[in-house]
Amino acid sequence: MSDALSKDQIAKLIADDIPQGAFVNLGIGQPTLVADHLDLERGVVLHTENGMLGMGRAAVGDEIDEDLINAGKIPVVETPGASYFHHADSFAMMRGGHLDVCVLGAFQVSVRGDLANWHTGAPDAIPAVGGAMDLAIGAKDVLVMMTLFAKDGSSKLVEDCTYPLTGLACVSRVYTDHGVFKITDEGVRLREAYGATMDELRERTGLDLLD
Amino acid sequence: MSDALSKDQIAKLIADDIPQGAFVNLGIGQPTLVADHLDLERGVVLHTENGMLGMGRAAVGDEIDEDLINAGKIPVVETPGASYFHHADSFAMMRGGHLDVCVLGAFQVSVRGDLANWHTGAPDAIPAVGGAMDLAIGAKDVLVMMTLFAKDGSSKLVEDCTYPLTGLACVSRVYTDHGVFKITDEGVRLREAYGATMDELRERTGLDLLD
Amino acid sequence: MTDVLEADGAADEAVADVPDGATVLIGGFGAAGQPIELIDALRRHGATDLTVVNNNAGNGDTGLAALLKTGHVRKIICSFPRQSDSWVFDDLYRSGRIELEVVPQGNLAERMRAAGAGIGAFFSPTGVGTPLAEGKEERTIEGRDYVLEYPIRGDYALIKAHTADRMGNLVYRKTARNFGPVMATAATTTIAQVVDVVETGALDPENVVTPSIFVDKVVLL
Amino acid sequence: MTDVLEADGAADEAVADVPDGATVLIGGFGAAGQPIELIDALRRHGATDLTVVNNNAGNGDTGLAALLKTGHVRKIICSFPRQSDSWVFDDLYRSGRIELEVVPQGNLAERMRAAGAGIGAFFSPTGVGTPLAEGKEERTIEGRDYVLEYPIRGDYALIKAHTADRMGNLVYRKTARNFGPVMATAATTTIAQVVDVVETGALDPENVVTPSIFVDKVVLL
Repeated sequence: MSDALSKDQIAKLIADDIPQGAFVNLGIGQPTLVADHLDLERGVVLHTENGMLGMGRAAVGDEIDEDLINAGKIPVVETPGASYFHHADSFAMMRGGHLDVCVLGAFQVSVRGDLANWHTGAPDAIPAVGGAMDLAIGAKDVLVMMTLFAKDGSSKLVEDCTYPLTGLACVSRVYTDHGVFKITDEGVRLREAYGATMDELRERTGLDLLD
Repeated sequence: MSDALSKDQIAKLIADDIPQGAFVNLGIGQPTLVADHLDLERGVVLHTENGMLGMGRAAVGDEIDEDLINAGKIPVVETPGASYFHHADSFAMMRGGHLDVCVLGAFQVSVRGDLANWHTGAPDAIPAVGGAMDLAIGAKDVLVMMTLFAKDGSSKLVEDCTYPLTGLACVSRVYTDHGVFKITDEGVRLREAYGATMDELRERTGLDLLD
Repeated sequence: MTDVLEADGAADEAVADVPDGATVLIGGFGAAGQPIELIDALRRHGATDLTVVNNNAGNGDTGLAALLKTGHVRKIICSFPRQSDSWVFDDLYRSGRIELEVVPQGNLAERMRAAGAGIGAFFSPTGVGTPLAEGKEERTIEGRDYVLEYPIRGDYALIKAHTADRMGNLVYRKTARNFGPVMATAATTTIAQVVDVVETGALDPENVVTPSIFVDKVVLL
Repeated sequence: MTDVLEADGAADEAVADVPDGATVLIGGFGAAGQPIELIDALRRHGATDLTVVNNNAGNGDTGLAALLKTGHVRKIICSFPRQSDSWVFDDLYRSGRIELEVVPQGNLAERMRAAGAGIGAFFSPTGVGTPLAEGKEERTIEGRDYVLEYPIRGDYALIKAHTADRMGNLVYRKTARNFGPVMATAATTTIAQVVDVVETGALDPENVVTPSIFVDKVVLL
């Protein structure tokens, strides 16, 4: 049995599944690690929802320009063939289904692909959604990158989300430290397990995972 | 009593009512005559709905460029400070009420400012609307330029339009060879008569014109 | 990923997979921005039962008019079919051989924009109280009347731009821009004919009008 | 007609007529495109009972945060109020001294676009089935679910562009473009601060991002 995957290994796995030439949005946080494994000069084109296609890596030193940032407000560089556009055009691009892939973090994903990633549901939390709901419905393939289990050991892949929803039936694949899961009409199919057996994952998630 | 106005005189009258700095769309046909009386270099800015602000006069000789035409498909020139944009942005500009003035021709205008200018209602006519309905609702002031009477002598300023409508309650002033009419909540007010007395106009239009 | 086609017959190659029954958005306003070589290629290709979306319904005997004349266009959606030289369309229409949907020009543009932007439907201020709103849902919002309009999606868009880079970013020229940028967003497959192709990086990112994500094939003519 | 204000105190002069109770759209995403001098001028101006529309709800103690701290903002409409350094807003919100409407970022942009484009309302794919759609009209169109969203109009828009010409045409710089072009269309009065003013005719008409029709005042800073 292989080991459970590190964040970086999950990111590599996702990057390997993204076809050359794809237009991709990487959500804030862990999904940005995927960029380290993509060819941003000639292959994959990154979209950042604050108004750019062709986003490059994080800027360093003299490259830092406060007018050139990504959705996480990190300074970045531009790649050849980049373009800038305003927010309404940028979100129209997302909402119109033009992005090939979007990679998002999650608190929970349901077996039907419902996504919860914007709000813990804590009664005193100040709600803040940003572009999460637009991203959830805004790509041909919405991939989730997360640990399979929460700190309390509970599965984040669930029958029904208990956290407030970000989008309904929007996730197509879930990449975790313990396995890659495909959301299908028949149910959740485990593509590969890491650091656990299929049966162990069935038991710990409490889900009828398909082979 | 002054003479009835020529088309060119009507155009001059309209131009004189357009304030410096206004953004203006001139409809196809007679309204284009208004441009001859406007200062397009430093004063009024013309919009053409096929995607330009800062349209200039008709192009002549070597200036003719098939990529630079107005909504009537006539080659034009560009003025300093011009800008180009696509059709959705152009019509958003109109429909959002950003134009100050639009000047249109008409078959009929009703006393409530309803406009009929796109379709004769003839049963065998092929319907064609273009931007007429967008222009009708697309400016702060919609001015109509027309002869007051049709060839058969009937008034084109009417109680109710009998031609198919272009827009409801959208016209603010009607400029004709025989007078300038303001559409108000109280009724149609004659601003000035040409080549006819107020009483003659009341009789020939059959309308209770206000003084 | 955008294919750049430059060889002889590139226009024919670009449209070779347009199936019968497709909805094809065709750019241009008058001659400006009309992708005439792509239209000619589509005519030669011979797909039938097409729905065509264009501002007009063809002029003279060339371009869109020639395509209509083949009888391969089942329906046209446009704002202004009747022109002094639209005899091909006029004849087809009067003899009942083509279906016509007349749409106010702003609704035409906005309905394609909605298709490209994932909008399900929108309340438009244009056409209220007119014959073109008959049978459509109306609603008064904050004292103003609107009519509900639905997206117009294309299977293909054939457009003309001025310059493309090798990634498929496009810039246009003057009023030839017209419907191109909107149609590019509204079609599953967008084919742009251009007069110039430059290396990736040669277009200023600030000035790109149609980002490469909306462009599937570039045909250099 | 666009006024170009260049003298000392131009920012203060530009916002001097913002009345109490106004809705003010404020551009920027992070520091990029934030019209900080106009925000400061609005704070000094002292209009009260404001509704502010911005992507966020202020950072640190400057700019929008400083404006909020005056207590003159009754309500904020934004997509992402909670940030590591949004303590001014957090405190106002938790103590019930500011009203919050959280809007998904794409709906925020599209609702302002709708205001500028004369759209009465639109069916959005974003937010369906989530707490942010509660109480809103939903509809299924061609098998997809949508929620009905209404325009957000501003009395004023305060934005930051890079260069203006003397007519008020604007170009932006990189991702600082963000909400500026949309907000410019959605407000009755748009005030743009810029770092450069050039003569009319010096901007290429192909590259103008915000045409002068949307700009009422330019403030050179």
